Amino acid sequence: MSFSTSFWSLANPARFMSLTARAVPILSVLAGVCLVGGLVWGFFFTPDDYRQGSTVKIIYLHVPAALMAINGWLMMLVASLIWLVRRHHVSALAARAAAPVGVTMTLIALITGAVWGQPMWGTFWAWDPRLTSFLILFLFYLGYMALWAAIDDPDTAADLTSVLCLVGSVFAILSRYAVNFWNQGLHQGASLSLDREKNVADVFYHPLLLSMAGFILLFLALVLAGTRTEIRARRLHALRLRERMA
Amino acid sequence: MTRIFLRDLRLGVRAGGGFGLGLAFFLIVVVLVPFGIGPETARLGPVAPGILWIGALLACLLSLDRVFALDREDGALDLLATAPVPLEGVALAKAAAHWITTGLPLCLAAPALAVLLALPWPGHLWLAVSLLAGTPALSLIGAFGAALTVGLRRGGLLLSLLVLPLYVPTLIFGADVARRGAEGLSPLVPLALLGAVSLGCLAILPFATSAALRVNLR
Amino acid sequence: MSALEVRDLAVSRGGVPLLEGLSFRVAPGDALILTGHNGIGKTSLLRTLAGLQPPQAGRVAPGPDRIAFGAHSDGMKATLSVAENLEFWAGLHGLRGGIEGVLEEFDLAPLRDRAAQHLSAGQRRRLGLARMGLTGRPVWLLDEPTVSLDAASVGRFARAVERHLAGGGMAVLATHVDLGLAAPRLDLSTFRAAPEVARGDVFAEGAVE
Amino acid sequence: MPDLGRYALEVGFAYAATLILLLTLVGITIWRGRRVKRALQAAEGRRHG
Repeated sequence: MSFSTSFWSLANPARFMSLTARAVPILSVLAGVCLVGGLVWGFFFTPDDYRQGSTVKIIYLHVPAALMAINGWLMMLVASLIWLVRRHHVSALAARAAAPVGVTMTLIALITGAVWGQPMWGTFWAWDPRLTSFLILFLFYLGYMALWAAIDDPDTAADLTSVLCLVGSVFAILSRYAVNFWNQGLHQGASLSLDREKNVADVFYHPLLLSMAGFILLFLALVLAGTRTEIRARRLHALRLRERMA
Repeated sequence: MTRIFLRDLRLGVRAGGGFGLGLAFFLIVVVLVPFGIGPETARLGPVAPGILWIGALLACLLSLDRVFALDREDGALDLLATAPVPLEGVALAKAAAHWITTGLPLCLAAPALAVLLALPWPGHLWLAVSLLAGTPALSLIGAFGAALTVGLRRGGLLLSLLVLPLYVPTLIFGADVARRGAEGLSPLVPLALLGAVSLGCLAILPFATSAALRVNLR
Repeated sequence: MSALEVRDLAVSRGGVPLLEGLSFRVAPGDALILTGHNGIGKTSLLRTLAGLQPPQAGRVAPGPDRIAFGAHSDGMKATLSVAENLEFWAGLHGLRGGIEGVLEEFDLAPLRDRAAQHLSAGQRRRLGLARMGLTGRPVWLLDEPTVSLDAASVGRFARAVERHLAGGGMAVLATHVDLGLAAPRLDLSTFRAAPEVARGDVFAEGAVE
Repeated sequence: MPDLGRYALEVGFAYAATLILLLTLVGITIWRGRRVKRALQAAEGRRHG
């Protein structure tokens, strides 16, 4: 009850601004600590893998970025649904703010994946199903952001991008299966799973967890900060429209 | 609904309707490909299914921005929205008309053009079948993209950016049907998946399209 | 046939309130002429009445299925003939009687096989109006119907509207031109929403922080 | 510095690229946030002042 009331009270822009004013700096500091801690630990104080050599260190970037690339889209999907069903403006603006963060995460996952692929597969780019899926996800992000940018009226833009996000999600999942069908793949699926028992030794696992926490916190901080900016921009838009009217 | 469909067909084949443009574009793409990759049959044959599918897909894309934009410009879209027909039906009828004027001619022309690209024999048949099963999905997805961008003055480029990623599954399954057909393998599995994509698009996209149209009319 | 009733309507465009507290009634056989300077919200009001955009407040009766909307642009296809254009809309509205009556009524019979792109501006306007007749709907909403018409065409247009009214129809016209119709005028500028009014946009209500 | 062996270039590049991208994202977020905040303050000032 108390969670649900406090969650939906975020739908009021002024309430959202006052509730998140303190959260952004706290999250930013936590994100910085976790990120620096996880990456320094991973980069300097973990041994090389006997098979992959030092390239195993890329795991601390690639896996968390890939995780947040997908979670970013999921967050956009949920926020779009909330906007379409309950018409909370903050939700639509949060979806808009998540897109640039998500697209950066996707790009990081792609670049680190390609660099990792070079020593592993002998080529920078392989049309591996997972990598290909991320490339498609990248294109979805670009289309979504371009649609936001192209439409003047903010509510129209929110409606249309939400519909695109819904339809895009269905097609993103479909593409994932289609791509799997199309090429069985080189990716060692196992080494990327979070199932610690099987694949990732403890020495790699703990810094990876810390780095993941850092990416998650960074994502939250950036999305909240971005949403605050979008709310201000939206208020600015409303004020300017009325100035023009008067 | 049938009336909208028939009217769009009639508009499509009248002067200035753009009928045949997609087909001509498809022909040119197919003619240009050997200049790019060389004339040897051994080299053209393996890539022919993919090239033909991509050519058909781009030819489809070419005429998409007309689907709703023309009706929006002359006010017909407002009148259709106030007429006693569901907007979902309007969306479906327009996608169907787009398919008849663009997709169907491509299906019929593709086996003939496949000869130019040295597609091995049984591939011609499967290419036509795969296009027949897949181009409805292209038209339905395209109509959705056209509905999203109908309010924008220069929406053409954005339309491509939105629609092309959505075309990925259709392209993968469609080209795979044609490829397996050409290699003498059974193409039934990708064909079933391709049909499922088209039917799924038929089931959900008219609703998304009409939702987007309604927002843009507001 | 019931009257057109508008109660406490608030109209906005793109989140900006234009009109508010608007109420009027048009009885069968009557017309109403909306006046007001450009940008006051005449078109937005008509689109709201037609059900194309939701009202910010208030209600409109009857529903959009009794209302025919005639915008600046008439939705007629340039490459189709007059008869083809009209037959399409007649069929869409489920009118069985055929288009002959309407062709006669609007002096379009001699032009029936001419493509719409070869019509003069006046003929084109009559074509758009003939479509209104085909909808079989009692309430006509007309947005600047006499733009680009000469005096003779304006007269013919006014007579067509009068015939519709004589048959128990209703009409709401947004226009600057005196049509010679015996109809009350409604000056929309008295219903202009104050820019400070925040209705329709939560972000205009108050500072966000 | 840890010895990265024969993959030093690849690993270094991955870390460098990621850090540059993240810092750019953070920078753009802060820059745009400040710009919009200033513009809004100016607009609110015009409204009340």
